[in-house]
Amino acid sequence: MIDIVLLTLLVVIAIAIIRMKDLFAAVMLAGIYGLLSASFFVAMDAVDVAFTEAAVGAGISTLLMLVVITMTGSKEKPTRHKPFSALFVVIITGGLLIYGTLDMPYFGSADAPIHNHTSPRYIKDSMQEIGIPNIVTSVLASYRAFDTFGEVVVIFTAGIGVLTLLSVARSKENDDKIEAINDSMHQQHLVIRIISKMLIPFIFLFALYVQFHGDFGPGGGFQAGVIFASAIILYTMLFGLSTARKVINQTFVQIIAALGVLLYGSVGIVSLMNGGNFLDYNVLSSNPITGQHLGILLIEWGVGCTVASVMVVIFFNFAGRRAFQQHKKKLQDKESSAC
Amino acid sequence: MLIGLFNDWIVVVLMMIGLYIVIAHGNLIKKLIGLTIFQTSVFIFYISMANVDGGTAPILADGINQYSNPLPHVLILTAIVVGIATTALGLSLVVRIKESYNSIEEEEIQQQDNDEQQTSRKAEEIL
Amino acid sequence: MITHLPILQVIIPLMAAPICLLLNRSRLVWLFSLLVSGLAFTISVLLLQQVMTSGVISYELGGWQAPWGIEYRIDQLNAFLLLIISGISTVVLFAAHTSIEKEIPKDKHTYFYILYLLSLTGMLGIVATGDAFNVFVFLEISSLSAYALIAMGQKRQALWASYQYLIMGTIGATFILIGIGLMYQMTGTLNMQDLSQRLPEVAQTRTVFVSFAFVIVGVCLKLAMFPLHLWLPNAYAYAPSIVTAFFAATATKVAVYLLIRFTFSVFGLSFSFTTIPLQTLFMALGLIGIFVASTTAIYQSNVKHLFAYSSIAQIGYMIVGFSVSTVAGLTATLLHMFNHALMKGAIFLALAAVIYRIGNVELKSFRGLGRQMPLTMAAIVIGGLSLIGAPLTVGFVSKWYLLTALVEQGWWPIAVLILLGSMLAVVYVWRVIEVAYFKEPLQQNIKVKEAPMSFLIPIWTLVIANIYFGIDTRLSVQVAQAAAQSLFGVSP
Amino acid sequence: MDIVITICSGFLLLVGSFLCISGGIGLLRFPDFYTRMHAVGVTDTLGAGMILVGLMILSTDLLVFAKLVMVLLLTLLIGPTTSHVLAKAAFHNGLLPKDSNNLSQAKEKENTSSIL
Repeated sequence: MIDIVLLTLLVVIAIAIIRMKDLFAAVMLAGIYGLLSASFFVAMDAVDVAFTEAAVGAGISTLLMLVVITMTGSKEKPTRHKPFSALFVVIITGGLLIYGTLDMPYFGSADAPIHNHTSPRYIKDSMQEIGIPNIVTSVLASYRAFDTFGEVVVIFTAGIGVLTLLSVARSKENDDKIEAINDSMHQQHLVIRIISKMLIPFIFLFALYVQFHGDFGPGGGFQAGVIFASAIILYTMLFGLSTARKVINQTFVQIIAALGVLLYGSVGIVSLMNGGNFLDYNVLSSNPITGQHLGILLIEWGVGCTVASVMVVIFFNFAGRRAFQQHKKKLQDKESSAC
Repeated sequence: MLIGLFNDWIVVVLMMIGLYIVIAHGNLIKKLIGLTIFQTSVFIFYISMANVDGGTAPILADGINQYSNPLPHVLILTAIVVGIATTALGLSLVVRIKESYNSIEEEEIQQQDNDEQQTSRKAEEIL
Repeated sequence: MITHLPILQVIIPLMAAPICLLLNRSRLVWLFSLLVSGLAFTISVLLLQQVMTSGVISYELGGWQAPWGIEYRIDQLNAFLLLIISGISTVVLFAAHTSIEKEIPKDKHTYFYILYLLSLTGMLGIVATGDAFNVFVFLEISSLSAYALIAMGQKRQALWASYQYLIMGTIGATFILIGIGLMYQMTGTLNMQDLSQRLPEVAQTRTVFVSFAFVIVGVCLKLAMFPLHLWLPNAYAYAPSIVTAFFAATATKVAVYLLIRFTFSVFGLSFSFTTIPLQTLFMALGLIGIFVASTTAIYQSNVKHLFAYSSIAQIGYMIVGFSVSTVAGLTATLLHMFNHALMKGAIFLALAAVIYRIGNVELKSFRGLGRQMPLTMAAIVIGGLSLIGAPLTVGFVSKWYLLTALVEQGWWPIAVLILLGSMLAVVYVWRVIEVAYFKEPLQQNIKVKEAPMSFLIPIWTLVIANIYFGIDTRLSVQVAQAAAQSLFGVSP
Repeated sequence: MDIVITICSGFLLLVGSFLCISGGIGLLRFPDFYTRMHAVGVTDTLGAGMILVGLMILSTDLLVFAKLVMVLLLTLLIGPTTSHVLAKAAFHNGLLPKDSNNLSQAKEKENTSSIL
């Protein structure tokens, strides 16, 4: 029952997003959409996914979009032409999909093929083969570890992509000016600064908890990484980019991102050296179960490091670009007024 | 049939709303929002297929013998990461486009490109 | 180590990418990536040898058995593709250091090589894997790096082209994801081998039909097949020239590979071609694509645009060969993939050299270049002849096989249309040659010299390969035929 | 003993839920931004807090209890802070309460010197 309510709410919000001309509101609604779908995932027993979606869909992506809106302006211009062709495409695609659902196994039916072919082994044997209670972590980090490796590389690619697009060649002079802007902006937020200073250690602690607890409950490297990064991002938003850059050197963060990928890969290489296949953790230790534990622990660290540092790099670059633009605008204003 | 497939149909509607936003709207950020909705709806589709009646979250515990299928969860964890990676890259492109075209509306950008092409054609004719 | 070759093929460039970030010196990173790409090429040669002698190689990642874990499955088709991709990548990378000096700011060189390696990794990963979802993951690695690489172009249009590609590419990838999801829902497995065994049981369901449709449309978006090609010309034209050379030669081949893999191996021949009117549809779209794209190419004033449209037309030939759905037709498609990589690699590298010397590739700037950059222009001429399908070039071989395949089926009209399409290629190639050889040079270009050796070596490597494989067809034809036969389940 | 615990927690849950609903109604019915925010603030801190305390009384596991305490403490910290920041941001950007004749002076004052 609850899933139908949630789905209906999702539809309402999606329609509201279509109609919204104010981008700020649309982004906030998209965040709510993310949060609602996370709730839906909880209702569907996908706690790990819900955790990630809440951190990403409602957290990071909303945040990034908000930063971008401050740079691009938040009004959408009405399109002049009528969207008939779009409607046509959408109706064809949707109709095809509905047609496809007609032969699908019903929702929740236990005799659907997906519940009877590969998944029984994961559920029944993962305890003997891998030895941790959270099956999602077992599948993610061992059975299909290579997908997860790919995922880490995807996020690394995104980080490098954002760096190529947005990084500003930094000079000392530039930094000082950006700092001046930051200081004027961040004078006033005393209350929130104090509260956040109190909270940030807890956020770090929670991130570590999620990192280590991923074997037993929902969580793992990716979620932990996002939470860890969000603490740093919070700090950056409140104390200014230049302060944050003094505390956390961006080059250092980039190196951590690279090291995370390398850590993941070297676990695989070590298992090659020990005579197993790539990412075969059984050969990491004399006891296969210990080997699995060790392997999963290490690769989760790799994931956590890369995700956290890439998120920080992405945010730093967006914020840095923003500061750079503001600085440039100020210079232009000065020039025009001098004329 | 209505109850059994109802969820799937709503999910299809959600996907199509996302796709519609991507195709029909001219604003670059709105397009990215549409893309996120489209992808998130696909995630919802995967997760609802993993559900089993009477199952619980796939974390082994005593006294439970019906679990949801863990594999789609794993796939979607990966897909969510891919989604945020795409969004981040798309947004950084939007920032750069705004810098160089001073607009984030598809029509205006196309207009500027066309104008530029025409002026260069004219220059060619003069040559 | 020899048993681990399939995974090393992908993992070496993958691990090299983050190491590049640590090295962070432009020249050093270049040498390192060149080394890595060369290593990947060596591995692909070894793999091809191994496959040709001892058959399919299966490699279980993490030591988990196939439907539960991820499997790498290398057969003749994969090995052939791996060879094309890593080979072209190495040759193109050779010229990269000189080329990007002028096109990309100094502080972004490291990022360029990282993204280049990641993009290579993505393509190799797509081709090597035997798991449907793993395809999606590596598809995204290659696409994300492609968006960033294209956006590095000098003009602002590069950004817009990259954005459009991002939207189209993501829609395509999401379609593939939906398709894979539906497939998974009906069979409960993601492994391609396993899918091909379990799909026939449920082949009559509407769900499988829709799943097929979504996968094919998604792949065709990536492939830039005719009505879905709109992102390609601008993306190729405004990307840095090295990137264009690399992508034009490899990216679409990977998409064609996916198309072949899904239709032939996963869904199976009988489903793809008898249950669904794919044959007629693709034949029509392929032919329309050839004519529309070739005609558009004729009217381009930018040479990169011109050859980008020509790429779409060449994809049309591959699609026609594919839709014949006989061993001969598929052999023609595979051969054309190999040959097209050689010709487009050569042509776009030559254009990169022109950009290095002149700064743009507008047709008007080509005036008189035939005398000023004789070797570069000669490469474009030979590449162009190959595109047309002149004898003694590789283009002739693949066209010949395509025509034989069509005639074998008795489809004379289509064979005639293919020949007419080649005539259009004559027209657009001639436009470039005419300007380059029969016009006086522009005033500002009078001092232009021949391209440096770092360009000429890779360009002429590819040109010579163009001629060599045009004369000695044993290697390429043998491999292509073996791959096609294994896909049709015919023992050679 | 059991019945006392059940009644206590039930009462707290009821009050909490009532506060949440009233907050929701307030959000819809109140005239301007600041009053609406007040309604939401009540939901955030008091409503959620009551429900959490109610659940705490019910919990038998020490770990669950400790987690609920943590959640309560964090809610008490974050709820008022977000309300404060929201109100401040709105005021800073020139949004005045509906009945704001005598507040325009306060606004000027805020612009000239403000640390909080």
